[in-house]
Amino acid sequence: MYTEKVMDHFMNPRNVGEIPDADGVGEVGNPKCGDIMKMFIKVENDRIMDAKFLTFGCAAAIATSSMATELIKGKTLEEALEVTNKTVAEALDGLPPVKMHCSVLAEEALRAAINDYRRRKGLVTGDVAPNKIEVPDCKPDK
Amino acid sequence: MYTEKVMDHFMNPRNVGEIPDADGVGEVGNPKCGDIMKMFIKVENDRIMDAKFLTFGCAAAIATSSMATELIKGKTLEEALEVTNKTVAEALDGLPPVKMHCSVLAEEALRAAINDYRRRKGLVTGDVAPNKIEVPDCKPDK
Amino acid sequence: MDNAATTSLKPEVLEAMMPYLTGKYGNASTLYLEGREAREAVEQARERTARALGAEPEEIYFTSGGTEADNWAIKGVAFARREKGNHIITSQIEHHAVLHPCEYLEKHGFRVTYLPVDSDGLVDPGDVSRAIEQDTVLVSIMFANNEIGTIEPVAEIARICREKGVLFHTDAVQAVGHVPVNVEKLGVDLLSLSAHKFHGPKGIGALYVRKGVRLDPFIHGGGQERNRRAGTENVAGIVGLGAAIELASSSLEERAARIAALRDKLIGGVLEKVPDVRLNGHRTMRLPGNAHFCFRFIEGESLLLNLDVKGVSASSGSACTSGSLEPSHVLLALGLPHEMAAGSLRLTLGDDNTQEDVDYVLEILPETVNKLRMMSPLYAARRG
Amino acid sequence: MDNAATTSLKPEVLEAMMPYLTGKYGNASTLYLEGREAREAVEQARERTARALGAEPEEIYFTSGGTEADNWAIKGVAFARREKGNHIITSQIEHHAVLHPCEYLEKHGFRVTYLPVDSDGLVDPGDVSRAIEQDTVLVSIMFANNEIGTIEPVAEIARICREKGVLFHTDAVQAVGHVPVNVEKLGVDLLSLSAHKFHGPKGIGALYVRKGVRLDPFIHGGGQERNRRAGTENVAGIVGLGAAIELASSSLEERAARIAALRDKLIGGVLEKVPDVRLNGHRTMRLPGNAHFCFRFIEGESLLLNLDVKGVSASSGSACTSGSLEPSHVLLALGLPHEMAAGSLRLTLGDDNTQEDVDYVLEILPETVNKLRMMSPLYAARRG
Ligand SMILES: Cc1ncc(COP(=O)(O)O)c(C=O)c1O
Ligand SMILES: Cc1ncc(COP(=O)(O)O)c(C=O)c1O
Repeated sequence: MYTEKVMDHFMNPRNVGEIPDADGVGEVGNPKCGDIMKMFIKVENDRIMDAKFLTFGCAAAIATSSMATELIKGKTLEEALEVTNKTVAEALDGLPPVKMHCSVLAEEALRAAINDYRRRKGLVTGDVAPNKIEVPDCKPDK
Repeated sequence: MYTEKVMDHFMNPRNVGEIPDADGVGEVGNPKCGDIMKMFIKVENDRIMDAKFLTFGCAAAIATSSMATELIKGKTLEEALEVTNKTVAEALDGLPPVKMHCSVLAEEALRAAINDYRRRKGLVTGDVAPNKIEVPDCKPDK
Repeated sequence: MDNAATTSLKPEVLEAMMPYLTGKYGNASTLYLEGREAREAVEQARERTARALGAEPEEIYFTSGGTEADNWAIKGVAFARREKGNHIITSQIEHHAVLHPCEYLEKHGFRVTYLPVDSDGLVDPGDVSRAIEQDTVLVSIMFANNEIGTIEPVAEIARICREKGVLFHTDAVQAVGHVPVNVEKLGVDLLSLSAHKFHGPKGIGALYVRKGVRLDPFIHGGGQERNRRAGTENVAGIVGLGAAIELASSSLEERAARIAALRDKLIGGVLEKVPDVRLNGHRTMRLPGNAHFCFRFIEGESLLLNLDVKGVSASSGSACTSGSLEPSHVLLALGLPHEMAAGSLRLTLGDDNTQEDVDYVLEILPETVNKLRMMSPLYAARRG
Repeated sequence: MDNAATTSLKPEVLEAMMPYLTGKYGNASTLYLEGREAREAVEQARERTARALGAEPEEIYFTSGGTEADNWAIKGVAFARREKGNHIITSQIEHHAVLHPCEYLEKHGFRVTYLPVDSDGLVDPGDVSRAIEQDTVLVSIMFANNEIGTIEPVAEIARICREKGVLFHTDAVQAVGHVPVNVEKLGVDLLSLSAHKFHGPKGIGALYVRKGVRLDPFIHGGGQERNRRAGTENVAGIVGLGAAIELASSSLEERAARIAALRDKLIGGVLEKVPDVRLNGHRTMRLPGNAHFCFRFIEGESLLLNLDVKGVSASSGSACTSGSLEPSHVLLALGLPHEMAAGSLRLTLGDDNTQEDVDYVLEILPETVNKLRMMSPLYAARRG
């Protein structure tokens, strides 16, 4: 059901943990849906120098969190915003259709963290880009 | 499904045929029901000296015809009238439940033949005991 | 010679099933290793089945047999389209697995038209066209009849239904594995099949449901078969179905031609050697293996049992009703009188049958018929 | 350790089935030799099943599994007794094979009461009694729950139903072969079972129907199963069911006691070694093999898959819904919050499990739980 890459990132997730002095923190999901993802980023000169995550969720949620943090490390914020759920899923050699929504979660967490950073910097207002997004539909896409 | 005795009387039926100068002939059944039995008896001094049958029907119908003719040969008419469908079925070591109605047919054919004999002798009137009985319900007893 | 009732499991099929009867016993709906192995085996069988029918794998749903597939197709479409209409069209010669669900629906407020057939057992596509009304939601006409072997003009009926916007189901239980069946070429919307009719295991079948066709689930419960047919998958059975349909599809045409030649020899021989006999079913539009006769003046079960003692398996009426005295509804629909319908015999040839088998039947059948006729009061009356 | 999802086919059972997968391939409804052999095998299996349940052979009907048996019992009784009433009572923790047929009936004009359970998953017989109304036609309460293992007070509920003249069905799919089940002592009217839960084959089950209980057929067609369940009999499957139920019934109590001791060790060990854990299901009124926990702060699938990699099969929620994110309806019915229900793990022990298996789980489970907790934002938040 899961690719080898997914299993690898699930069993040996990269970048697990919190960044206490993070520059941006994004949290998405809802425990009712079985998934919560929290992403921490450290930003220097508009570039993501470090990223960590905490995830409550299934194997796909953990693997996509791990892969997403790997993908954005070293990227500028602009570049990081181009990382979509598809990019993450592809980097994992694919996800089962019923698990595709988990990769959306990773994309949302990433955006939320970047928005949080921008909000802290006064680049956007809190209303426009909350750092906590409740993913509305948590049913598998079937 | 059938006992050895049934199979024997079915594969090697005794007393098949017509008695051209029969003293009594009984015919029962209905081709719509899949069974017709015709029984011929030769009577001397109230005793059945010979019996033959023709049967259109299933294995059970043929075997009960065969057994019924065997059972009545040599019996007085009174004794023959005591031969019931149960007697015939038991003599065959039993019949499957869905085939019990075939043994009723044999009993009816025998009675019809005896009645025919008595009618010819003027002992009963045709109305009371027809020699041709249409068995009304030809469905298996299930 | 009763291959239409059931067939032997091919050794290759059993071999394919064995792993799922021994080590690989996982539940195909669980996540861990054994479960995934089982799931992959089920999906492979689905692909094989789809390929054999010219369908997509997502259009194949496994069931517990042909009967369940027929029940599901008919009740499932009827209840799903109830608001559109409550009229169903079928034929008088369908298998009970179609007729009885239709009768059940009649008790639940549906109207069913049972189309007649001609003396060869053919449904007239014109009759189908004329019977379709505003409120018709389903037409179900069998691909090939299980008793008399007649193959119905299914493609033409499917075309008519498509034009009129009515769903079309065909019970292809007797056809699949014996004659080419391609759902695209036929244009059918739903199709039933059963593995034990083509050397697969008993108790497993499938329903083809064209993409986009709505039907209610029939067996409700867990989410198996993409939420359309609940119940822990019969993995070994499904794998057996997949292996059997693949085997049956390979060199189908040559095999069918060989069997049809045997059948023609059998039919020709019986018609030549036995007087007062009727061939039932269409002379050429019939299943390659099917030979079906009515022998006048005698009754089928006694003929059957005589043949059995001599080593020939056969059937009288349909297998399901043997042992009952009701004459076959199929033979009555052909217009045969009861006593003639009672004297029916079906011989169905399969891959295992040879020229010698046919010769043997042609040797013993005439004398057996004659023996029973000599006991028959109807025959005596006829001789006068 | 997922014996509740399915079990391996016992070699003795496969051996009993083999003749019907090879030489003896007859259709049990045909008259000739192979057919009669098949019929006898089916009837012997029926007798074995009846004996195991304390029933009469005529009260046993074979189906394609537990799901079909549940569907048939519920829809069959509901439609047969419709003129008497349209109210059905069941519980919130039934298997989907019971719940979904009930929901289907609601769409067809029936009223269904879904009784709550206490925090151990027990149905209160008093609730059943109070819920029965003038128009109640059926009560269906499961014998033992497939997730949390709780055994319901079925005998008491059956007594209440009998007194009030309402039919009582129990889904005993998880119980048969694992704890003694006697339909006479219980006083139930209908009972479902499934072979693959007690080392029999998949795709075969049975419904016990007490003599005199009227229910509509569910799968209509040929006259099989005394006109109550159509379809060519899955002879090998039926024989397998018969062999498996006979095996499972022998020394049932000793085997259950051994497994219950392992279970108690497992439960005790987990509760001792892992903080923030809840045992689900009743402490003593539970299936011998069932251990079911909720681990706070983590999610079940990821726990399950970690264990799988380490060689331990388990289940989270019920097997049918694994892979979906909906939390189990059973755990929600116990009153657990969603995020707690998400962290569930079911370990089910069977004949093949040993002390060593339990020790191994007790060794790896605590560290696996801990690893996942270290990744969990909920756990981080709780540590503050
Ligand atoms: C035409 C036809 N339809 C349906 C069935 C029922 O299939 P199954 O026996 O697999 O239930 C049969 C055979 O029994 C059949 O010949
Ligand atoms: C309690 C219960 N009922 C019904 C079923 C369904 O049985 P089957 O899988 O044989 O259809 C199961 C298992 O899947 C079960 O555990």
